[in-house]
Amino acid sequence: MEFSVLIGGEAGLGAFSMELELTDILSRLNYYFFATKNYMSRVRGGHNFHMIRIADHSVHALTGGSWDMIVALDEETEIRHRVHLYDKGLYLSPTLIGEVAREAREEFHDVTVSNTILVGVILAIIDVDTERLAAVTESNKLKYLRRGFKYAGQWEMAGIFPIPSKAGCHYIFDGNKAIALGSLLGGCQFMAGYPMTPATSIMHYFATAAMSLPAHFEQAEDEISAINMALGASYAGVRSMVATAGGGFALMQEAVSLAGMTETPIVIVVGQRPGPATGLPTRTEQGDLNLVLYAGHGEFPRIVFAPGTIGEAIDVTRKSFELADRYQIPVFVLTDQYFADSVQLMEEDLPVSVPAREYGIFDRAYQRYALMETGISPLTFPGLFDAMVRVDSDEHDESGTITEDLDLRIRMVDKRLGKMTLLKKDAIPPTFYGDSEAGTILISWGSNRLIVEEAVDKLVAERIEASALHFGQVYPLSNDMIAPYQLESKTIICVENNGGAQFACLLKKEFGLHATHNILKYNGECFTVEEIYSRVKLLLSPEVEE
Amino acid sequence: MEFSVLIGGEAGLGAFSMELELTDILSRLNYYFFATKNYMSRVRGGHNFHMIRIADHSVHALTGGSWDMIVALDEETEIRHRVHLYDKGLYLSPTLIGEVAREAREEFHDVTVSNTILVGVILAIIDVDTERLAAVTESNKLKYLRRGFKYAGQWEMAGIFPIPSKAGCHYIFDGNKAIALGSLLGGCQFMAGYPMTPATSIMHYFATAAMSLPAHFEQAEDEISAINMALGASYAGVRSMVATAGGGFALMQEAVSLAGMTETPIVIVVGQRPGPATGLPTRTEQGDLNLVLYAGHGEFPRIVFAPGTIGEAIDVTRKSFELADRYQIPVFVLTDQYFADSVQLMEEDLPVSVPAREYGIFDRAYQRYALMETGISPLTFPGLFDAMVRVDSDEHDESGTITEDLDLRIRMVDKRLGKMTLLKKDAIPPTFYGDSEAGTILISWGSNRLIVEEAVDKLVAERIEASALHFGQVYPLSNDMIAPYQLESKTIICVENNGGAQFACLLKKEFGLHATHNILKYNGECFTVEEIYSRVKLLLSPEVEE
Amino acid sequence: MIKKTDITWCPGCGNYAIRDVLEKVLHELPIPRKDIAFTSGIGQAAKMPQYLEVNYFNGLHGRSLPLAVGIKLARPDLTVVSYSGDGCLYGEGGNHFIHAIRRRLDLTIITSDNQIYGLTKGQSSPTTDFGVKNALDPRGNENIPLNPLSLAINMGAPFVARGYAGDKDHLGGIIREAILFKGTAVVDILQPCVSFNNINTYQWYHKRVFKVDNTPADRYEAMKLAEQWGDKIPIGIIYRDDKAECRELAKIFREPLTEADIREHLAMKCVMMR
Amino acid sequence: MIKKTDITWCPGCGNYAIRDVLEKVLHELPIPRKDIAFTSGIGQAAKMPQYLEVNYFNGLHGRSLPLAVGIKLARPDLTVVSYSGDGCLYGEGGNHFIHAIRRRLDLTIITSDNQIYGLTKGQSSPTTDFGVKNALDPRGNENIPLNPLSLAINMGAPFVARGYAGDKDHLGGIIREAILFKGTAVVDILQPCVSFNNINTYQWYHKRVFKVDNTPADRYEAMKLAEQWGDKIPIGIIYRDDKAECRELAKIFREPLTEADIREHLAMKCVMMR
Ligand SMILES: Cc1ncc(C[n+]2csc(CCOP(=O)(O)OP(=O)(O)O)c2C)c(N)n1
Ligand SMILES: Cc1ncc(C[n+]2csc(CCOP(=O)(O)OP(=O)(O)O)c2C)c(N)n1
Ligand code: SF4
Ligand code: SF4
Ligand SMILES: [Mg+2]
Ligand SMILES: [Mg+2]
Repeated sequence: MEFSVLIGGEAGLGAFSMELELTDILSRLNYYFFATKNYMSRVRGGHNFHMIRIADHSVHALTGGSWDMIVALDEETEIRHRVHLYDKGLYLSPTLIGEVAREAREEFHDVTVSNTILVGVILAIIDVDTERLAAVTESNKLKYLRRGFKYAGQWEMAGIFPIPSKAGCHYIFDGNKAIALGSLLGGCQFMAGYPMTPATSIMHYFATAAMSLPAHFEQAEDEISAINMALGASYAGVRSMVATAGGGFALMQEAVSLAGMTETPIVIVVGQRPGPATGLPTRTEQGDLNLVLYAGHGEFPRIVFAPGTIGEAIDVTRKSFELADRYQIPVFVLTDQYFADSVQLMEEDLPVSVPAREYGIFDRAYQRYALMETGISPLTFPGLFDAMVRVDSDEHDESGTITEDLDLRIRMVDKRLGKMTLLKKDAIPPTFYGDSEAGTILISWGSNRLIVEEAVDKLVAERIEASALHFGQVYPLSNDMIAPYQLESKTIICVENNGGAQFACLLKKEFGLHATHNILKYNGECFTVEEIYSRVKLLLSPEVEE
Repeated sequence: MEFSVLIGGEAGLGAFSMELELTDILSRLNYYFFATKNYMSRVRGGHNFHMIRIADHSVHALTGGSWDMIVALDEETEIRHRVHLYDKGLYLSPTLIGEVAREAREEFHDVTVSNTILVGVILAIIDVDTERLAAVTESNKLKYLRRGFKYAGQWEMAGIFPIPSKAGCHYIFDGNKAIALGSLLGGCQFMAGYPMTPATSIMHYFATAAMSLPAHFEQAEDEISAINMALGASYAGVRSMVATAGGGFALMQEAVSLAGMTETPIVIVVGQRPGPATGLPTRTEQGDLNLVLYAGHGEFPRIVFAPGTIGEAIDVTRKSFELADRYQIPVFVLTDQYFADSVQLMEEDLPVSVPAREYGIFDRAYQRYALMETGISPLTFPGLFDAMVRVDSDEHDESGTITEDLDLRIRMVDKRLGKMTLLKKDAIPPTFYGDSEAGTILISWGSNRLIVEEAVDKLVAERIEASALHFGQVYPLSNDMIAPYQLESKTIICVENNGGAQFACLLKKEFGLHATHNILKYNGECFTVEEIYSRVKLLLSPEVEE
Repeated sequence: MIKKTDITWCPGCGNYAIRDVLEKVLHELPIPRKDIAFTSGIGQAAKMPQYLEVNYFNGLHGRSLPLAVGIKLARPDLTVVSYSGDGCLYGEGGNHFIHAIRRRLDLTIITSDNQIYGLTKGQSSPTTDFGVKNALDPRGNENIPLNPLSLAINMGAPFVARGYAGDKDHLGGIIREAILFKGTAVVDILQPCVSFNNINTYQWYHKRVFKVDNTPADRYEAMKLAEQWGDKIPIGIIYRDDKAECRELAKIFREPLTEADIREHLAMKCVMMR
Repeated sequence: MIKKTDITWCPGCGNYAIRDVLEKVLHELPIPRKDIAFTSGIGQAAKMPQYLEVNYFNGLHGRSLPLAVGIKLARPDLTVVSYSGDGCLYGEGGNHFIHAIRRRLDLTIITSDNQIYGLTKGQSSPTTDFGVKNALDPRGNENIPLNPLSLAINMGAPFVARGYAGDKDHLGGIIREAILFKGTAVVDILQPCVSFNNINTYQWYHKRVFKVDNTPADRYEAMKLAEQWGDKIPIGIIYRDDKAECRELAKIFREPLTEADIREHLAMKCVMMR
């Protein structure tokens, strides 16, 4: 059982706060739900819409297709979305909502409560028990919600899409919160940043958390400064991160190379949005994979994660700090606006332990870049022991002094690039979903995972053989990661939210693997289940050839 | 017939000026020669050396192996290089040179002329005719050179490596001069830059040229400013360029994406040096191919050239401005310190015509981003007609106004990415060298071309089947470019001056082509003919397996 | 041509008034629109050129000035105005701000200074007052606020003024003077942001702004005046030096390179040819 | 530990004298070497930390200050000094210079100011005098030279001084004061470059420098003094404000995050858990 509702209106009319109120109550009531938004790069006006899917089972994507209900706070919503209302769908028109607002002013002397009333209407439609509602809602709000129930009754909408609440107790996250919490769990105590959609809310979360935790957020004058500050803090002994979008990250590239050369641990979150340049600042895309894979001049190792679920986002971010430290490299978490702004239940367990950081004791003989058998030089920080920590962006000798000894250069390059072998061994394998015998496999990375998995369910339900493989780690890739899946013998469909099929290209480069088909989208919106399902169906129908 | 000489000494001792004097005279005398240098990142002291190869036939690479002569201006040169002196080679020791200096002071009351005297010694060794020498040399220098001839006589060195001068009249270039001249030939009138080795001398040349030509060089406060200035000038109607090294280019990435989005023509020269970070600032590497291929966030078309000869450098740079203009894209010229600093004859013809720039007449209805059937929007500049030129880094409509129309977004992406098809048709094919039946093919790009070709000659001379294919355009690649060479059926050896085999990876990604072997070098020095020859020989010997 | 309805600022935003003023000034100026080029960065303020009848290059956040410098160097015949926000110009673009002034070009640099990052929803900008709290400064802004006018005077700008969006006529006069001034003219406009800055509001400003009658001739006096903030905030031309010399620029656009140029050039570079 | 022979500066370079002074000052300071961290950018000056007995992070050209800021924020217990050249700090790194000062941290910022790009062989830096000719400025530098000290005072730096490599004792006193000063201390050192700057030589300076006896208490007076250049060049402490307050920093390094922290944090963020 499911119910899907779209709430639309220009920025400032309250669609966003309705989403927040609704999802807050849904989560208090232990509902399964998924909510995401589509908004413009402006503070007031324009056209934004919020999409909420409520179900009696776990949901983590937009279905696509038609809506069960549309709440049109303005005419624009009517014009754009009404055509997508399900035949028997419910529609709250701007006029009707105007009525509600008018009556709210009369009854409660406050027009702003009308949005809460509308939330009440929705809750009535899905047949929320009013007593349970009363138990979880602040009392001052309850009367407005109840007024909504009354409207629902009047309009004969109450209970017509009844959804039982079956989720149990869960954490609710959007992608950015998951990453921010993951960073704290990774022991990160320093973040520097410069605001940029869709990464800004990671900074907001971190800065707020830092008020009551031993952590510091510093707003930098630009992104170049942000990442260099983070490298300074990391050098000084504190686990550090930055978060930005593609454009801000483009500015950080030289410092990524600095991290590579100086072997300074750092975690870099890149929230993708449609480019090039300023592009569509508040929309989604997966167009910066290549940018991150090849960021920075010269050659050095890195890891790139691209989580697809809330639990995975927390996990890989947490792990990023461990790996950055262990291998003394930059580690990336690649996400996007869609994942950043989608609110969903976390179905995995939430880890709470913070790994203690260990470092040896060193004396004056310490050499930051000592060539060790393990391939990893010893890491320590200034001021702890007698060891002097000398770090250099030029090619350096073991002590960290500039060198132009070209034989030593070779050994230093070999040390740095040699880590790739270790990283490949440590790589997180992709997640397989479905029947391993299925002849078709949908490959995805990053935020598309759960959309693709639901599309697979839908295909399988129609007896179309399909399975899914999701890469939560996109670099480095090793043969071990794909060995179990006999990909050579399957129809491979790569699903990516970009125009260049960047991951498909990487698969070709790394494995010589050729995607049979690419499903691409680059209008700034996320995929829906329906979309992937129908495009796969079309591709697999016998008429289609590529 | 050949003669090779190494002149070494710490910075400031005059090895560099000896190279300059010697090559100047050699070129006046119509000698075939090739000169390159190996220097440290410091102004005085350290150890630099200059390598000059003089021949009776065209030469464009270092042979490698032993030297016919070593001029050791200091002990360090003796220690490092004497072991590489050919059995019967000539050696001028620091002591002997000290003698010369002492006598110079006595005889000419000027110790600094001793370097000119040593140049005279070298000229005597290769049996330069003193009358011809007199005809081409400034008279005030002649007496010092003659003194050198006298020494050569005394030391029984005169004429023992006689080389006839057979080159005829030629232009002499180093790689950077070729690029700078190419830019003028391409109609470039604006350059902005921030000094960075090995690109600085392009700016020096351009700034000097601009004193007497209608062109302007502006020194920027940083690289970000430099490229944005160039984009501003280009928008205003003047062909523009920037030149930098990998680290400076890393900072330009966001603006590369801006060029992609706004479709503003620009030519970007990237002179590679060993990274990551500051690395080895005055040495050579080909480590920034990936950086350039994937520079900038989001997706947009580009062209990347990597010339391998002086003529090619002039040609592709010139052409870059045409193509940047025609397709309204960023075009890259990828070079490196080795090519930048090597002095050689230009054997191709020097073009002198500058293509006239054409632009149509537009009225107020002009739309900068009009969607045309050709796939290319009309380009004009502010202030010429009534047309307003509106350029936007956000996604925009045809008029250049910010849009969030997501269907229009798709058409705009398709327009930009659609240019790739056109670019592939216009691609410059690679240069094949040798016997097309040869079972082994050496693939190179950029500055390695002529080293590889000479190595092929050497292999073929020993009846080892080998040929060479050089990519002067490395992106985009099209199947047409390689179709004639049946690469699948050959042993492919990719020769690159880096540790990551970046071009081999690109071949795999673009053509599914797998290099049989990679010959890589990443100690900061260029390849020598000998080195490639012997490594190929080893790889092809039956014992070796990969 | 530009419909009011397409303007994406919040109702009540100070930028509307500034836009009206700009349109009026441009209308009255003796310069054909086709010869006016605006550059801007990214932010609410940076959208300004989109809403005017001018040529524009709306570039990257922080980079409006290098674009303007490039345009001016290539085309001294164009009237070039860089327009952006306080975050864009003094934060991300700070380095270009100080160095563009040093170049002695005939440029106009205008800023909608709302003392906040508007488009990204309310973080501290370089001009945010000390102690102000917001999402990224939950404890309050710890930094010394940057005074753009004092800084501009310090760097050598010969024309420095402060305007106020709440006084259109006065602002119009300043912008007109700034554009007509031969040299780098810096105009910082106090622009109320009704959505994110609830401190520096119209009301707040109305009580505080006063018009400068006598522009100081002394740079140090001028910096002192520029730094006056709090109960009394001066608006008007804060510093003006009509004797400062502008850089002379080469004509390049109307004189494209020719084959003759190249031949002459190659002849001069004689050392290259043997 | 550091051999003189490994130093890669030219013989006669002003940096040698500065290095001697620094070693002496560090030797005399009551701070263990292990608690001193230098950052630097890239250039001749930026090599300085390599030749001292200190911890260092020799970073990217222009980026010594953000590194220093990051280190200080993470480790208030360390004495942090940013050391670089004029091109590095005021050119490529100009934005960090103006904004680092605004942060009110206890940092020392020292520059070897040779008024030239030394390592890249002699192009104009932001402090190069007007009209000076070189390879990239064949017609002569067209820009207004940047005065780092006046700029630092303008941005709010509470300790601003000029040293001279030709007067070691005097320089030592300044550097000592700067490092001990609680707050952002900016020291610009006149450093002759014997290879590329043949204008601002030892001789040239010897004739011009004079020691400041009375450090002005007034910011505007101080800027005026800082800008004095030509026949008379002041060296010494140009401005000093002992009352300026430094920012208070959280202890983070010695208090790593724990499971208890996280549990408490999760409990507070109650909205997330249902
Ligand atoms: C490189 C980069 N960093 C960050 C951003 C995100 N961003 C867009 S506008 C803005 C701040 C705008 O503030 P301001 O310049 O004061 O303009 P306002 O919106 O207040 O008018 C930021 C941080 C960006 N677009 N590019
Ligand atoms: C991003 C970047 N741009 C340019 C360079 C090249 N570069 C190295 S040192 C230097 C100038 C150094 O001048 P300054 O900072 O004054 O130091 P000095 O050598 O004069 O002591 C430049 C431009 C670089 N390393 N990195
Ligand atoms: S957020 Fe502020 S500056 Fe931006 S449009 Fe709204 S009121 Fe204006
Ligand atoms: S070039 Fe100048 S600054 Fe650099 S080491 Fe030599 S004298 Fe010193
Ligand atoms: Mg602002
Ligand atoms: Mg300098």
